[in-house]
Amino acid sequence: MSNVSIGTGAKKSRTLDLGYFLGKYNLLILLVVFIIIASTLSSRFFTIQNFLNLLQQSSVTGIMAIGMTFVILVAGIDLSVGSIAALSGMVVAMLLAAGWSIPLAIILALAAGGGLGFVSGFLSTKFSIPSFIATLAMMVSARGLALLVTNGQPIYGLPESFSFLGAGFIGRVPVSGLVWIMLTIVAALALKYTPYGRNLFAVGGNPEAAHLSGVRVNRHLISVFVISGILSGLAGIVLTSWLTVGQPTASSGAELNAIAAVVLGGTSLAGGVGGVVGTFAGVLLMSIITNIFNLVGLASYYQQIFMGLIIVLALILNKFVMGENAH
Amino acid sequence: MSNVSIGTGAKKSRTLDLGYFLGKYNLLILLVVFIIIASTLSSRFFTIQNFLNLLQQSSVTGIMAIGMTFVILVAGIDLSVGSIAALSGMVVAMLLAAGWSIPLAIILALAAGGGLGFVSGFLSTKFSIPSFIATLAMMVSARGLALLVTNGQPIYGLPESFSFLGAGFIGRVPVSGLVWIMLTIVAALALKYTPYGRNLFAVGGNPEAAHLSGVRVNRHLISVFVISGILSGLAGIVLTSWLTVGQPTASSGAELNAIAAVVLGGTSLAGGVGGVVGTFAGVLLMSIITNIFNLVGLASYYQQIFMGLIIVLALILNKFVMGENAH
Amino acid sequence: GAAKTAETNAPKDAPKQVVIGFSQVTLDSPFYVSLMDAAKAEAEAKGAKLVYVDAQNNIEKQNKDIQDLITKGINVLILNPSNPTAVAPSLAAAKQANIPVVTVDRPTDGKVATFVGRDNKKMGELAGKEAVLLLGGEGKAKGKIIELQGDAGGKVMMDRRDGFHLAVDKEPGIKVIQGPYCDYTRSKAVKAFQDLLQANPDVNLVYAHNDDMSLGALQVLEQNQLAGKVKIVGVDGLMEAIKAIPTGKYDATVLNDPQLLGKTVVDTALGVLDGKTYDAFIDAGTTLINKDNAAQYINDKLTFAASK
Amino acid sequence: MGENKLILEMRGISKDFSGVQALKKVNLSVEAGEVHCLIGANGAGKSTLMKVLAGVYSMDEGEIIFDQKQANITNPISSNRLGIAVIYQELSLLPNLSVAENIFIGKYPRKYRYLLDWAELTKKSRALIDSLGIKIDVMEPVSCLSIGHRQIVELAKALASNAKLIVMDEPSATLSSEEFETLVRVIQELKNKGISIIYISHRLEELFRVGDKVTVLRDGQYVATKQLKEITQDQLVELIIGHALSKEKKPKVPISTIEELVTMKDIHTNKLTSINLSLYKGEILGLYGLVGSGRTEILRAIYGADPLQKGELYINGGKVKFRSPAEAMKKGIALVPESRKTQGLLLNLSVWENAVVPSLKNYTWFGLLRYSTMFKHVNEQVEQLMVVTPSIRASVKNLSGGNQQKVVIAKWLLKNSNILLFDEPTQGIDIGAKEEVYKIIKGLSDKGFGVIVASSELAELVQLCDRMVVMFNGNIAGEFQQEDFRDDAILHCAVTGG
Ligand SMILES: Nc1ncnc2c1ncn2[C@@H]1O[C@H](COP(=O)(O)OP(=O)(O)OP(=O)(O)O)[C@@H](O)[C@H]1O
Ligand SMILES: Nc1ncnc2c1ncn2[C@@H]1O[C@H](COP(=O)(O)OP(=O)(O)OP(=O)(O)O)[C@@H](O)[C@H]1O
Ligand SMILES: [Mg+2]
Ligand SMILES: [Mg+2]
Repeated sequence: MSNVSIGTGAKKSRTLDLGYFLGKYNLLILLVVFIIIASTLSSRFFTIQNFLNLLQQSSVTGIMAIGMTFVILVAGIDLSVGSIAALSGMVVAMLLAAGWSIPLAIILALAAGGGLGFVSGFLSTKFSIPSFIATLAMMVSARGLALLVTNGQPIYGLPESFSFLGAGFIGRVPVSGLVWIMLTIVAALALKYTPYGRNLFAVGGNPEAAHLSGVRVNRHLISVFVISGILSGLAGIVLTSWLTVGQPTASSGAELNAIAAVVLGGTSLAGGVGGVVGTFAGVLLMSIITNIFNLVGLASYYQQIFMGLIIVLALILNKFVMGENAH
Repeated sequence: MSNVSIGTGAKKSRTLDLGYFLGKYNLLILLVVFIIIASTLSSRFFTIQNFLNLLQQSSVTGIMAIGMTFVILVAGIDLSVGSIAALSGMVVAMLLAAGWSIPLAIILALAAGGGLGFVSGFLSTKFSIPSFIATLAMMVSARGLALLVTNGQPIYGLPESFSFLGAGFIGRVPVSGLVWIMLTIVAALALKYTPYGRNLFAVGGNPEAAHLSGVRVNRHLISVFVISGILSGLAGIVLTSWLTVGQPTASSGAELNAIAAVVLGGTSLAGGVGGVVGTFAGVLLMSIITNIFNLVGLASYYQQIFMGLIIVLALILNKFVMGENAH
Repeated sequence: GAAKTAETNAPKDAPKQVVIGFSQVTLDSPFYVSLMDAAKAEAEAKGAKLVYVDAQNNIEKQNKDIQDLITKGINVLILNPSNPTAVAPSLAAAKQANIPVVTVDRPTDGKVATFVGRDNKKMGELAGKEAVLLLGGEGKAKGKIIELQGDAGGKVMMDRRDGFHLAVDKEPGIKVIQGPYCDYTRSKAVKAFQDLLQANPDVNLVYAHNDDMSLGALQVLEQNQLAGKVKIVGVDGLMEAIKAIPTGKYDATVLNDPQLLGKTVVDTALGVLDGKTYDAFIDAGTTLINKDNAAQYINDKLTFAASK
Repeated sequence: MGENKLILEMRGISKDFSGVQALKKVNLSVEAGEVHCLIGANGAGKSTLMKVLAGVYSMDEGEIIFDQKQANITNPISSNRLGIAVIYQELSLLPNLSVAENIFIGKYPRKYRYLLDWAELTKKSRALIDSLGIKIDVMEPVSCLSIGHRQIVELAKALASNAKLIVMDEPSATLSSEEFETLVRVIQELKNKGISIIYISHRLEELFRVGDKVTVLRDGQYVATKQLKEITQDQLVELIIGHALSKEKKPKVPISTIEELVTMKDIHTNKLTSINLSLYKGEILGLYGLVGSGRTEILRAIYGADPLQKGELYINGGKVKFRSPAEAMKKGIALVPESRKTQGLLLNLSVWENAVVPSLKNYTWFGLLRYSTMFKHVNEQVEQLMVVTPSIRASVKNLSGGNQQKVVIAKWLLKNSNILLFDEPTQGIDIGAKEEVYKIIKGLSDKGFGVIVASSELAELVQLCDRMVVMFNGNIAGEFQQEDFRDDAILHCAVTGG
């Protein structure tokens, strides 16, 4: 998918093939650079097991980040993903603990996520409240709700078989990682090969023009929040399954990680430009950074300091490779 | 000052005086409504002492929110205010604990805040990194730095006289509240009566057009981050003075409160429209909500749930009063 | 098992040094920082290497961190879990890698070698009993208590709350107003207590789930010229609080010495590696600090009082 | 034509924007297969009427009969279904999407019901673009196209909708003369197919070339409908502005070539090669050329908006090196940019806020702004330029296109610059205001200021300028003195490069 600004600045597409290629895949290049650096820093980094671990570790943020990509593509933002994930995690855990069947519990938890996403989307669209604020309110309220449903207590005693989703393996490959990869592929294809996907780019690029061109802008806007809600719900379910406990405080702060990953992946906060493949790479990049910090044993405060620096650095390199820093 | 878009939709100013007035002061009206509701809910609400408490409680967020208003006016956002406040608080506490004089310590702490603001502004402007991400990175890094400087330990033993700023009173009026009010007035006048202030509206409205009209856009963009950094630093200093301890974890999450208050106050996240008087009212509104929850003893989870709801409700009422919900 | 892992994990040329992995719930709090520092010092003294990771209060990150620690190669894991159950994946991974686990400060639900910690419920109860005493003694106690709570949904918060109520709820003359969650931070406690005091000017005693919040309440009381008139009880044994006891502005706190925890857990972890067996719970002990014994705990170099 | 059946009848349409009566009981009837022109001064209500037709605005009263049936138009989708396609004055393309997607947005070819058929999409859009005789890669994003080509894409988009009625709101404002010829040819072809067109433009000659009938609006009211064959341009002007217009050519005043305000010596930029050019005191210099020939770049180079790669720039005889427009402005240079929406205006701000941006510093007193003088001056400018606005506090985004352009000009008149660079200054301005702008420009030159006007309208330059420079491919291809102004020679120079 077009994970970077399609040809912004590329005037004569022919003569710029190399630049275009670099622009399109610069994050992958950056990823390779990081992997090489990481490999030299720790001999334990470049092992199959570590990559499989990375896949599992990234999957929860990764699934959220797919939905976040959709929202950011239409120039919105969703701060409520972490809270919705926690709430959906609580719902699935409560239903399972109450003896419901796994598929039913999962479906209801997803519906809860989608429902809350709908509320944010509806409020922000119909009352033209900026999505930043609508989802900020949802973030606060949904977290309160997640705490309220069990009075702040975690929920234990989930069935063994439920843990397959988050902690299971097919061969050596983590199931959650596979789910993440498959969802990324599906989302990438949907963005490229369905009218719905193309319309999202239109709405993100210029909602007014999209409206005049007969795109039902409001529906598309609301839909991305529903998608983000459902995927956050799924992320929460996967997390609950992995941790074998439903925790109302789970995933707090996850929204900022997801947003950073989406932006690192080349999706523009201004909307209309980007894609989920870039997001996939962005999430991996962030995981690799923490992973290598942990492997080389960099102390925690330095981790934070460098995390910020590296995000900025990666973005600057992005621009640099794309030759866009000239403005 | 113009806390809502001057004359949006107002064509014949004569016939629309009432609507215009409501539009301009709708937040004040909302504030009055809230105060009336609060007064009926708790007899302790409408007392001078409680209002003075509110003033003191709001001042730290309020000072930050002034800087945030400047940033949002130019269509930026500053997620680093809480971390910068914490870092400046640590700096002032460390210098005081090391025996420096109070004015010098304060000046250096403010400079630290301004310096970090400059870095965010510079990065986001020169490398056209969205300010959301540049300041997100700063938020993470500055927090790491605040923790690092004293290895995560708070700093005790500040001189008695230092507490005047945050905990002192002139008559019954809290000094910190006075500082907040005075800064709001100065900022409001600067926005209205200086070319610099008007230029911020231009830069926020359309940076390209401002550039072609001879406004030095980049300088203005960087300057608001410096201002926000300095004011965040001051907020951190006031907080440290109030709590009589320098805490590296102080003010975490403060950025979201500040942003919510600014938006409640009628400043548009899209830039170019708004002002600090609205922000003042927005901060007060948020404080009143928590205050009344605490006074009536509403359980904490419900506080969270209602907080989100009320923010959204207030914004919807805002739009409704302004007759803008049509679109 | 353990010995084999140590062999494969230790670099070949270096002398065989034991590597202790420590997954700390957060390093944002002075308590856990002090615990970590003590653990580091003890490990160094015993010639072991300690590598630590900071979960930043995030259970997801904690599980990732531990996975990374195992990848990195450690001989024994010290774990302060952010949630007792949700570290199950890590416990499973450690078990698979034959790495023994010792938990510290907070227990886990899954089976581990041992848990070095304290009984927070007991600490809450100690605070509660002292509160009853301060308000007139068993059976006669009368008054209004404002309780400032820790973090929403936290295990420690619940224990300190429940323990406290075990003692005070028996007293018919005592009424407890439960305040909002202040996340163990002073700034939130100050704001909340200002409001609560406004609503309850007749308060007689403040109990907060840690001393930092209690000190926030003290700040407000001083501002209202009520310091010394309203009793204050906290938990943790923060040196700043203990120093306030002799002045009469602060009444009691419950010792929660992080240094001892840190030292003990490293010793225990090394013991586990040596094949020693321990009880499931090693109690690091606690005690009430009030005006009777405050003087002997005061030590300007420490952030938290050390156990005697 | 004769008695063709009516494709569209709009009866008694009124529209009020919270106090501004944009349309008052307006009637409009369009026959099948005719080109119906719609004209009126800026703010007369043309675009509003068309937006009511398109379903962008809901009307307050009136009825629309389309294709003999009562039409209930509530949004752009419903008008589209009826067979109405609109090319809006403010282009409605999506810069980040490809040309092909833009053409078929909202009606993508599908396969397997849910999937977008990229192959079909590319094929169909390529065929459409080819039929328009324009070389554009349909997979290229629209952001890479020139304004003129974007207009052509808009046209293709309207064609792709198989509409029975196509509304074109000032399609020619940004077209070059060849592109305009394409437009004329397409309109003819559509007409032959029986498709009706509503054509809006301020360029009267155009109406006589493409139109059959014309309906005139004034102040939101219907004035008249005439057969274009039956009236003259002057009669039409009278209908539009209510009185006759006196056109005068700039009288020949010898320009002294002693004082050079601007001197470019061997200037190179991204788009320009080796430009040598002088502007004299009191002179109006015209810049003509095809789209992309580099007129805008010359103005931007003088204004410090584009970096110079090579060469020297002198202002008032002194050598300068501008790093930003702010520095050029300090030397008394002003630029009215070509795209008012993206470069000229702060859309969300009010008229006065827009007008004072460059001149704020002139109104300070010990660093503080004096609002009374500032408002007085703004009001004077607004009156002088006859900007139709309820007050200077109104938001510029609610002004009609032409009035917005006047606000941009007002901003530089307030600033009192002595070197003025106008890029397409009368784009979208009505005939009355145009004369007003010409008068203003001439007045400036009489005061001894230097003016450069870049324009695609040759007639405008001929009427206005003392001297004309023709650009070709980033180079100066020729220079004409006023006495040598001959359309054919100038055009030849612009097309062939000399
Ligand atoms: N959305 C709106 N809100 C308020 N007023 C509007 C709005 N749109 C148009 N108007 C007003 O309605 C009147 C008619 O505007 P319209 O755009 O239809 O003029 P026009 O004839 O197309 O002019 P131009 O030739 O300049 O494009 C103007 O006075 C304009 O200010
Ligand atoms: N902002 C822009 N984005 C993309 N292309 C541009 C932009 N500005 C100019 N161009 C392109 O650069 C080329 C030179 O443009 P320039 O504006 O100098 O031409 P011009 O002679 O002024 O003609 P006109 O103004 O009529 O388009 C044109 O092909 C134009 O489309
Ligand atoms: Mg118009
Ligand atoms: Mg041009």
